[in-house]
Amino acid sequence: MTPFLALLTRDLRLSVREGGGAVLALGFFALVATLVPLGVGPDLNLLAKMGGGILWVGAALAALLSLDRLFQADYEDGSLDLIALSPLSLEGAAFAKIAAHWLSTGLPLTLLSPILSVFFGLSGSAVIALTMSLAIGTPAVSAVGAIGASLTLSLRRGGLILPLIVLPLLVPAVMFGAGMVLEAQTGLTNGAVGFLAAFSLAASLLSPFVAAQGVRLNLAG
Amino acid sequence: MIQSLTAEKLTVQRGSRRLVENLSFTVKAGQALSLEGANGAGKTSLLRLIAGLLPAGAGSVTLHEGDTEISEPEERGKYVGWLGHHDALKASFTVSEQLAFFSKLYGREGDEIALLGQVGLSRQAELPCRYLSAGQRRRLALARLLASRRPLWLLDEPFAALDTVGKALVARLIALHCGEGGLVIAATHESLGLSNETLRLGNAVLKL
Amino acid sequence: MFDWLFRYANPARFMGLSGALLPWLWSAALLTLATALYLGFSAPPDYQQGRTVLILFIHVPAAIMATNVYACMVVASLFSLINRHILADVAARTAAPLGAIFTLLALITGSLWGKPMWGTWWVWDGRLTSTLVQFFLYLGYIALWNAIEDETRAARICAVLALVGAVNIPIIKFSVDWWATLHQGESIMSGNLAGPFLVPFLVMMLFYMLLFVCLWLTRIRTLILERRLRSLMGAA
Amino acid sequence: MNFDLSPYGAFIWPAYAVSALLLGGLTLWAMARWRAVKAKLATLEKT
Repeated sequence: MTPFLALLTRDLRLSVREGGGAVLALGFFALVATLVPLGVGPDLNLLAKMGGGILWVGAALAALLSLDRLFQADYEDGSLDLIALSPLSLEGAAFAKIAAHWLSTGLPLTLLSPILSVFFGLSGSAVIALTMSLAIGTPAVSAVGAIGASLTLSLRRGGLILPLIVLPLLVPAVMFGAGMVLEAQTGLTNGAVGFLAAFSLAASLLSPFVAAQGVRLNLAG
Repeated sequence: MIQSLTAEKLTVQRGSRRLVENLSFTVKAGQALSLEGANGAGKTSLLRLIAGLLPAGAGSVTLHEGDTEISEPEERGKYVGWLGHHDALKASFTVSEQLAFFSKLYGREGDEIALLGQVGLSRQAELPCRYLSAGQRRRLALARLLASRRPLWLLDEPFAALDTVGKALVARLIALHCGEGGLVIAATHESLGLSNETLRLGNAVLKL
Repeated sequence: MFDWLFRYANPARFMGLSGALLPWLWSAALLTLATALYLGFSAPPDYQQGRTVLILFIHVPAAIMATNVYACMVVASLFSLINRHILADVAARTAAPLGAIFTLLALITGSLWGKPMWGTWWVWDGRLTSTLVQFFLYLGYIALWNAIEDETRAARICAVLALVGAVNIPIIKFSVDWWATLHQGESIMSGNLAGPFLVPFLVMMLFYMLLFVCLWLTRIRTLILERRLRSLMGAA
Repeated sequence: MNFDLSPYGAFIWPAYAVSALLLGGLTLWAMARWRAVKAKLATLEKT
């Protein structure tokens, strides 16, 4: 097995075993999808209008929840030094970690979203648009989040600072993602898919390099 | 195989603090260098610098392998077997899973069972790391160091948390590694059990 | 007053007793399942719901177990806090995932019943909403258990959470009912199982209880053996 | 027994399928864990 796959599978295993990853994010996402209707009221027509945006914000927040530990856990227990000295470059390591985070968080969130959209009474086409937009857009959340995680990995309160620096960067993903749901509901197309896909692709390709630099700086500190 | 490591006019800097200045030394294949010094003297930082994790404030560290010279920090790291302060263990991984991951990460697989036997952890192979004692965790870290099969060992307090038997094991492993032509640089309060030569610089003491 | 209980709370004694009981309990579970399925599929269609009553046969027991298992968990947590008994710790811990599965089943089967009957997969009705919240309580409890490394400490801390949940569940139920009536007015839950439906339902209910007891005992036994295994492997 | 569930078969069968899957899976998982720990204990006590 290549070092890349070794790191990827280890991170996947960790996310399943240590309550840090997949399950917590899913629970958080589901709770957001439950609490909003409880606050707004059970009017399914109103909920359907807001559903896309709320579920997208919920998914982005849920994915960020486990992101602060992406590098931090390995930094604190010394694993990150060993990873840095391994045959795998830090860029490769960052990419493996981003991929593992998406597989353990973004993908399950995407798969859960059609079930949660039942709470908002979304129509069939809107559910498909939401699921598709999350499938396209959540890699961007993992990728941009990884940059934030690499910058805050040595901070004690990194978990609080991370959303503050990452969420502004995720504005395009949330806007175009929720936009795809709106397009499905109204029938008007503005090409949100294209923008979302471009943003997600660019983020996924560039962020390993930036994140690796962040890790390097923190290891040297 | 690496013939020698040369440090020339090194400045070890952590943040804006200068810990060591103008330090030069050479370690040849088969030699063990022990770094001594008070807490905060920069032993760990020097080890991190040699590993290429910390950039040098000034000067250079070069590995000589045949005719090639390796001085690029990230390139240097690929020759380093690292034993740090922390044991780098995940609570939910079993001992053998933990070792297997690092073997794969370092591109070397196969003899995990033998390595666990060598450090005296055969019985704990299927035990999750959360149930290990501090000494057992240290032994697992040693097995990982062996699994990396790197020529240049950088050891930060290799005797910490170990009992007498464990300390003897470390000394034996170091002697074995040197015997096979490896290089060892260790920050420690105790003797490595090899013939040492002392070299004083600043408030850090280097023994060769 | 619990002397009789503590005589069996010794792990070794518990292993012996539960080991002797389990084969009988499993057989009884299988027998009731077969009977319940036979009776259920033989029952005539309801004049209003048609054959969707078949869903209620498995939905209602799941929903009842969702709360009963929580009650079991709370009792175990009490023993865990007061008597600090290892068996109580393990019992509370193992009950949670089982309860979560029953709750999830109640939600899924309920939704599958609601679609043909109400025309929608989900409504923000009081009972549905509080069941959903209950599911999250189980998840939180499980997550907390897994997050704390030291087992004894995890048991005490999670016991407190379970008790807080026990106090809060009626309040949640009340608030959700109040909220749903405030917004919606129509309360929909026709659980009037009568005549030919009562017997298959009761047999199915018995099956669910037997299954829970079997799984619970098996899980407790597994965790006790895992502890023994770890000490044999030289855990510190 | 009567297996003609029309017109609600599309809801009743999935309900039973999901229940069978989750409860059956839970049972199999619990038994597998039990057997695994029993087997490990047996090999360890032998040595």
